Amino acid sequence: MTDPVLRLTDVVKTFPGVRALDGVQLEVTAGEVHCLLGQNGAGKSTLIKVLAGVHHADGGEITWQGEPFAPATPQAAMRAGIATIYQELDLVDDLSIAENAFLGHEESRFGFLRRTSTASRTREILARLGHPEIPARQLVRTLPAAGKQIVSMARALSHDAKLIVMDEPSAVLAHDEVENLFRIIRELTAQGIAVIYISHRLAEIREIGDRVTVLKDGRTTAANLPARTTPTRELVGKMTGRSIEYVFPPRTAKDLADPILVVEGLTRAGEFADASLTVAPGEIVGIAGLVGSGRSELLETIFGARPADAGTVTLDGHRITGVGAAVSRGMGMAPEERKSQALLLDEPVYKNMTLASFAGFARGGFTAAKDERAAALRTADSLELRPRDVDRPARTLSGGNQQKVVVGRWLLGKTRLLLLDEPTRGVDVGARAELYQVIHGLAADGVGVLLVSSEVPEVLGLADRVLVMREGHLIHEAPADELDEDTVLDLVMAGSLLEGEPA
Amino acid sequence: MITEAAPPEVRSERRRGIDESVLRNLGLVGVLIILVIIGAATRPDLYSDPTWVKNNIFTILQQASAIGVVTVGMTFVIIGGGIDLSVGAIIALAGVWATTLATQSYGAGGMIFTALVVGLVVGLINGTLISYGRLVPFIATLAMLVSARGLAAQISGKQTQVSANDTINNIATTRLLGIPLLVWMLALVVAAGWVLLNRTTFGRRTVAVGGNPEAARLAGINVKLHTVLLYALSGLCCGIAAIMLTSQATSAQAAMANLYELDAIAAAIIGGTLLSGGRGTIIGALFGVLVFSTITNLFAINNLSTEVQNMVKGGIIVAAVLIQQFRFRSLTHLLKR
Amino acid sequence: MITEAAPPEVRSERRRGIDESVLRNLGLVGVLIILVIIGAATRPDLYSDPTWVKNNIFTILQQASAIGVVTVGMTFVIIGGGIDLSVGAIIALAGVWATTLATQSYGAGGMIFTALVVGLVVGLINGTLISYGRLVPFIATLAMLVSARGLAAQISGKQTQVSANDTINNIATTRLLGIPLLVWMLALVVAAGWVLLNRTTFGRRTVAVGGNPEAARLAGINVKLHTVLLYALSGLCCGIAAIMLTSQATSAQAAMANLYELDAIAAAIIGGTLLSGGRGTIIGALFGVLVFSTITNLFAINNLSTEVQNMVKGGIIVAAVLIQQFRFRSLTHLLKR
Amino acid sequence: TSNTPENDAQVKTGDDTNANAQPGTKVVIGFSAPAADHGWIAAITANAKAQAQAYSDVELRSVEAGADAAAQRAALATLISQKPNVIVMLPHDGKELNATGLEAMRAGIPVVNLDRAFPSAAAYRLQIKGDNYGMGLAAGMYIGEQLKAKGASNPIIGEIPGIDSLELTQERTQGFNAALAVYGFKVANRRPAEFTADTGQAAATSLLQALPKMDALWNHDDDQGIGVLAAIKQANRSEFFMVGGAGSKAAIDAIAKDDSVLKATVTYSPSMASSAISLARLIGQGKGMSDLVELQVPKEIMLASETITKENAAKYAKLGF
Ligand SMILES: Nc1ncnc2c1ncn2[C@@H]1O[C@H](COP(=O)(O)OP(=O)(O)OP(=O)(O)O)[C@@H](O)[C@H]1O
Ligand SMILES: Nc1ncnc2c1ncn2[C@@H]1O[C@H](COP(=O)(O)OP(=O)(O)OP(=O)(O)O)[C@@H](O)[C@H]1O
Ligand SMILES: [Mg+2]
Ligand SMILES: [Mg+2]
Repeated sequence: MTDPVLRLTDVVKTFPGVRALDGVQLEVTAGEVHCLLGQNGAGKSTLIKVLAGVHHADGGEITWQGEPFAPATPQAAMRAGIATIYQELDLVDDLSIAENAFLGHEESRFGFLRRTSTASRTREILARLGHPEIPARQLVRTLPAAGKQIVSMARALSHDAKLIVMDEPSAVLAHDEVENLFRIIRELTAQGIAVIYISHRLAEIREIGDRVTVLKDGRTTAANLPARTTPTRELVGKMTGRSIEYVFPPRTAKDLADPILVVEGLTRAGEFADASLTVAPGEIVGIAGLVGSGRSELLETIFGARPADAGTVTLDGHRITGVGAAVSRGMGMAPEERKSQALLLDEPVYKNMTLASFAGFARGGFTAAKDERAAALRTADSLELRPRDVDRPARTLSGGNQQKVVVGRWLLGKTRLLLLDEPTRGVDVGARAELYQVIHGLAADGVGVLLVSSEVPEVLGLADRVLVMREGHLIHEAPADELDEDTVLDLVMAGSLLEGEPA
Repeated sequence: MITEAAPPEVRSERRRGIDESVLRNLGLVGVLIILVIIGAATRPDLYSDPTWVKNNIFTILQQASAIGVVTVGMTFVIIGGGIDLSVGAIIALAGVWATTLATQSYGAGGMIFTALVVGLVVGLINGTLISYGRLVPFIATLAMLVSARGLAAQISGKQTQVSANDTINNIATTRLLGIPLLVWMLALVVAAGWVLLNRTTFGRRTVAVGGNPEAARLAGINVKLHTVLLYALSGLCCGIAAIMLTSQATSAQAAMANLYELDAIAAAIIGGTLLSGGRGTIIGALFGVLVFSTITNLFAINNLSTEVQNMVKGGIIVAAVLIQQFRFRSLTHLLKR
Repeated sequence: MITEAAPPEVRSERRRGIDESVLRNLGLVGVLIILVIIGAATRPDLYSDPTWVKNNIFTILQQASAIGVVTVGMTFVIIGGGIDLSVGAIIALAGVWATTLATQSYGAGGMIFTALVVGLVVGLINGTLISYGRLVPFIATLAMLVSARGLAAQISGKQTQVSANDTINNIATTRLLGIPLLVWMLALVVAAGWVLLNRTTFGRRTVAVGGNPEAARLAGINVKLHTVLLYALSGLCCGIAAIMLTSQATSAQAAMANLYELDAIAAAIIGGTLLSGGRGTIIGALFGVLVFSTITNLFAINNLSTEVQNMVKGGIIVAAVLIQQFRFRSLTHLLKR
Repeated sequence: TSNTPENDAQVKTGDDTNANAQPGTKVVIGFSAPAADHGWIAAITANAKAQAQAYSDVELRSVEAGADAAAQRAALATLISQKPNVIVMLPHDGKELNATGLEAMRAGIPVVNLDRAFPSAAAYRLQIKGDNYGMGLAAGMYIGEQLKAKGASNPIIGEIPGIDSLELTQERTQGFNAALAVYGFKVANRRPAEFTADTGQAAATSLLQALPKMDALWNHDDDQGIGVLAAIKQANRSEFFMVGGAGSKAAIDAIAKDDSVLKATVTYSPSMASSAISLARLIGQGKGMSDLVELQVPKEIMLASETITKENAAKYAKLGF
C-alpha cells in the first residue's frame, strides 16, 4: 500500500470531565474508503472535528501529506484540502441551496455575488449527486432532512478536497439514496480522493469500505482491518467488548385484543391521503416507505401535532384532536428530528427524559427531582446510555446517545401507545439491540407500538405487521413474516419523491 | 453488562453543572462587594457610621423593591421565550386605576384588588395576543405599552393622582422586625419566584417552552396556554409593583415607572437569563437589580452629575459583566485541572 | 432514473418560498392603503386637494427618512443575530459632536465627516465589546446607550446646539427633481441596503451568522469579525441619520432621537425580520417604518389627542400585523390547494 | 395637580369696561403644545382651551404634538397648511422648532411662542416666557434669606431638578446657584428626577441618604414634589425646610397649612397660556393692549416668578394648577 496521506498518532482531546479521545491511531491512504466504527460516544465525531479544525487536539500528532498538521480554524482545514460532512446538519435555512453549498467560499467579484455561475456550478454538483431536479436557488428551509443531507454533500464536493470526511451521512437517507451516495464515493476514490466514512450500518461498511478502524472509549482498539472480510463477530467484539448474540428478539405469537388505536380516512392535503390503520395493545406495527413518502407527517397527525384535513383518530374509543389529549390518554411519540423536535439541549438528561412525565412524578404541583432522576437512571441503564450520567446537559451527549434520551422519554410514565419515528437513527449496534429488547418488552406489557423506519430489515425484524407507504398512500399491509426485504423495496421504490416520478 | 458505580467523570461533571450558575451569581456578589468598597473608599465619613450603613442597605433594597418584583415576572417571561415591553405601562395603568377617586372610595383593599386585577388582565391580553393571535411578543407588548400608557393618561386626565389612603401610603414606611415592609415584599416575591421556577411543574414547563417550544408541544405541554400564563404572571407582578410604587410616591400617574421594561430586562440578562429563552435564574435577576440600585446609590453619595453618571454607568455595566465572566471562566478552568 | 422536470410538489414548494416574503410585504402595502383610505375618509377636505396630497406624501416620507436609515442598519444587526439598543444615543452623540462650535468651524464637510466617523467608531466599539468581550448584545448596547447619551450631554453642556451651517440646514429643504433630498437619501440607503443584503457575500454571510452561527463558523466565516462589521454598519447609518435629523431640526441635542431604538426594532420586526436572527428583508423594514409614520400623519390630520392617539396606535399596530398575517395565511392556503 | 374633580382653569373673564373685551373680527388660532403626562403641560393646554372658550370671536384649532420635536414639526406642518390667523405654540424645544416658526411667519401667520424661546427673532411675533432663571433665583434668595436668618454658616443644601437634559432645567439651576452665591452658599448634592412623582421619590430618597443632615432643599417641580415629600416622610426627616417650584394647588395648600417641610414655592405659572390666547386674539384683530400706549402688542413678555409662602398663600390659592 502507498504511504498514508493522513496519520494520527496518540491523539487526545478532553472536554471538561470527559476524555473524548484518549490516544487515537488512524492512517488513511489516498483513494481508499476508510471506515470508522465505534459505539455511540466512542469519539468518532470528536475525532473528525479535530481534523476539521473545529476542536483542537490536546495531545498527539497528526501528519497530513507528510507534514505536521494542526488546523486552527475550519477554514485552515478546508484550505489544506479536508472537507467535512458533519453529523448534525450544518446548513443555514434561509439561504438558498447554492448559497449554502458555497458558503464561506462564495464566487464573487468585488464582494458582489456571481449568482449565475454559482447556481450553475451548484447544479453541476447536484447533477453529479444524482439530483438535477433540486432547484439551486430554492431555500434550504423547504427541503426535508434527506434533501438537506444532499446539500451538505454538495458543499463538501464544492471544495477541491483531497480528503472528504463523512459523519453518518446515510442516517437520514433512504435505501436508494445510499446507492447514489456510494456511486459518488466510488467516483471520488477513483480520482485518488480519500474518504473517511462513519456509519453504524455494518452492511454499508462491507459494501463501500476498504479498511476499518475501530474506536472504543476514545481509543483505537483495532486498525486497518479489511472491511469486507473481517467477521462481524470480531468487529462488534472490538467495538463493544462483548458479542451480540442476536439482533432482533424472537417473535412470539400473540392473541391480540381489540385495537387500542383506530385511524380512519386520515388526510392532510399534499402530505398523505385516506390513511386507515389500527394498532392493538401489545402489537408492533411498522410502516415502511421512502424518505418523503409522508410517514412522519402521518405519525405527527395521529399524535395530534398537525391538524387533519379529514378523517379521525381514536384511542380507546376517545377522539384525539390535539397533543394534549393524546398525551393525557397515554399516547407518546418519539419524533424524527431529535434536536429541533425533542431535546432541551441545555437541560440535564434526566429532565429531558421526564419532559412528558414530570407532572406525574410531581406532588401537588411540586416536582420530585429525586424520583425523576432515579427513574431516568433506570431508563439510562436499560438503553445503555453512555456516559451513564443523567445530570449532564443533553448538548454534550453524542448523537446516538441523544437519540436514546428521546426514545427513553416515553419509557417512563404510563404510555399505552407509542409512536416511534426512526427510533434507531444514529444508534450503534449494541444499543440498537437493547432498544429492540425494550420495545419488545413494552409490547409484552401490552403497549401498542407504531414504528416508522427507513431501514427495511428493522421494520421486518421488529414489527408484527407491516404497512407500506408510498407518496402519501398506504399501499400494502401484511404480517411481517409474509414479507421480505426485496418485496418491500419493490413496493416502495415505485417512485421516490426526491427523484421524481418515473416517466 | 452494566457497571454499578458511576465512573469518576460523572461526579465531577455534576459538580460543574451546579457551579456554573452559582459562579455567575458569585461573580455578581463580587461586583456588589466591589461597588460597596468603592462607596466606602470615596465616602469614609458616611460608611463609618453603622446606623447610616444599615439605613443605606435598606434604602438600596427599598429602591430595588418595585423593579425587583417586576424583574421576577420578566425573568419568567424571558425564560419562557418571550419578552414583555409593557411592564412599565402596566404599572402606570394599574397605579392610575387604583388611585382614581372611585377606586379610592373602596379603601385600601379595593385599591390593591384593582391594581392586581388590572395587572393580571392586561397580562392575559398580552398573552392571548401572543399565543392565539400569533403576534411576535416584541410587537404585541410594544403595542400594549403604547395603548396602556394612553389609557392611563385618559383615566388620569394626565394629572398626578394623589393617594389619600393611609394604609396604602404606610406600606412604604412600615417596618416589620426592623426591616421595611417593601423589602419583605420583595423577599417574598423572589422566594416565591424561586420556588415556582425551580420546584414546580409550572417552572419546569416554563424552561421547556422557552428552551424548545416544539419539543415541549410534542411532550404534551400546552405551550399556548402556558405562554398566556407567563404574561399573566408578569402582569400580576406589575400590579404588585404598582402598589409598591404608589405607596412610595403616595401618588400615581400615567408616566410613572417609565422605561422599567429596559431596567427589568437588563437586570434579568445580567443575572444570567438568556434573552432567547430556556435558561435563567431568579437569584441572578435579583442580583442584577441590586447591582443597578447600588450603582445609583454610589452615584448619589458621591454627588456625580447626570452626564458623568451616565458615562460611568455604561462602563460599570460592561465591567460588571466582564468581571463576572472572568471569574466564571477562570474558576472553571481551575476546577478542570 | 431521473426525469428532467421537478415533481409538482417541489415546484409549489418553491413558489411558496418566494411568496412568503412578498406576501408579507403585500400585506404591509395593504395596511398602508387602508390607512390612507381612513385618512381620506376622515378628512375629505384635505384629500380632495392634489397638491396637499402630494405634499403629504413627501411629509410622510421625510418623517420616515432618518428613522428609515437607522432601521436599515438595525435590520442588518438583527438578521445577524444581534440587537442595537444604542442607535438613538449614537445619533445624539454624532449630532452633538457635529454641531459643536469647533466642528462647525470646519464647514459642512467637517460636520458630515464628524457625524459619520463618530457613528462608525461607536459602532465598532459596540461590535468589539460583543464579539471579543463576549458581552450579550442587549447589555453591551444598553451600556453604550447610557454612556453615549451621557457623553453627548457632557459635550453639549446640556444645551441645544444650533447649526449655523446653511448647507447642512438646507438638506432638509432642498428638492431634487421635485423630490425632497431627504427622501432621495432614504431611497439610496434602502437600495444600497437591499443590494448589500441580497447580492453580496457580506449580506449572505450576515444571514448565515444570524441563522446558524455554528454552521457559519464551520463554513469558515469569521463570525466575530463579521459581527463587528454589522455593528459598525449600524453605527454608520446612525451617523447619516444624525445629519438628516440635525438638518431637519437645524440643531442637535443630547436628548435627540429618543427611543429611536424601539421604533427601529419594531419597524424591522413588523417588516418580517426575525428577532432571533437569520431572516429579514430591507423592503419589509421600510414598509414597517412607513406604516408608523403614516399612522402619525393620520393622527395629526385628525388632531387626535395624545392619549387617544396612543390608545388607538397600539390597536392599529396589532391590527396591522393581524391583517398581514391573515392575508399571508389565507393566500398561501389558496396556493396550496 | 391632583385628582380633585373641580379643575378650574385660569381664565381671564372680560370686564365690560375693557374695550378689548368686546367681540371683534373672528380669529382662528392654531395651538400646539407637546404631549406630556405632566400637570403643568396639561394645565397649559387646558388654560388655552378655556381662555379661547371665553371669547365668542375665537376659534381654537389645537393640534396635539406627539412625544418629540420631530412629531411636533409634523403636526405644525399640517397646521400651517390650514392657514390659521395666528399660531400659539409651546415648542418642545425652541431651537429645534425655530425653522417651523420661520416657516409660519414667512407664510404670513404671526407666531406666539410660549415659554421656550426661538433663537431667531424673525421666527415669532410675540414671545411669552416664564422666567426659569428668575425662578431659580427666587428659590435661592428665599433659601439664602432663611438660612442667614437662622445664622447658618456652612449650610447643607440639596437640589432636585427635573429632567436634567432640558435647557430650562439648566437655567433654573444657574439662577439657583447665582442666588446662593450671594450668600456664599452652594449646593451639596443634586439628584435629578423626571417631573414625575415616582422619580421624585426615588431621587429624594437617594439625596436624603447622601445627605444625612440637610438644611434646605429646592425641588424644581411641585408635581414631582409629591414624591419628594413622600420620600422625606418615609425617611422620617424634618431637620430642613423645602422650597417647591411651579406653584401647584397641592403645594400651595400644604404651604398654607404649614404641616410639612414645604415652606415655600416659586411660581412658574401655566396661566401664561391663557394670556397667550388673549394676546394672540389681539394680534389677529390688529389691536394693542389697552393700558399701553403702543397700538400693537409688544414683542416680548416675561412673567415674573413669585415666591409663595405661608403669608401670601391665600392670595395665590386660586392660581394654583
Ligand atoms: N462539547 C462537548 N462537551 C462535553 N463533552 C462532549 C462534547 N462533545 C462530545 N462530548 C463527549 O465526547 C464523547 C465522544 O462524543 P462523540 O460525539 O465524538 O461520539 P461519537 O462516536 O460520534 O458517537 P455517535 O455515534 O453517537 O455519534 C462523548 O462522551 C460525548 O459526550
Ligand atoms: N425533494 C423534495 N423537495 C421538496 N419537498 C420534498 C422533497 N422531498 C419530500 N418533500 C416534502 O416532504 C414531505 C414528506 O417528507 P418526510 O421526509 O417528512 O417524509 P417521511 O416519509 O417521514 O420520510 P422520512 O421520515 O424518512 O424522512 C412531502 O410532503 C414533501 O412535500
Ligand atoms: Mg457522532
Ligand atoms: Mg420522516
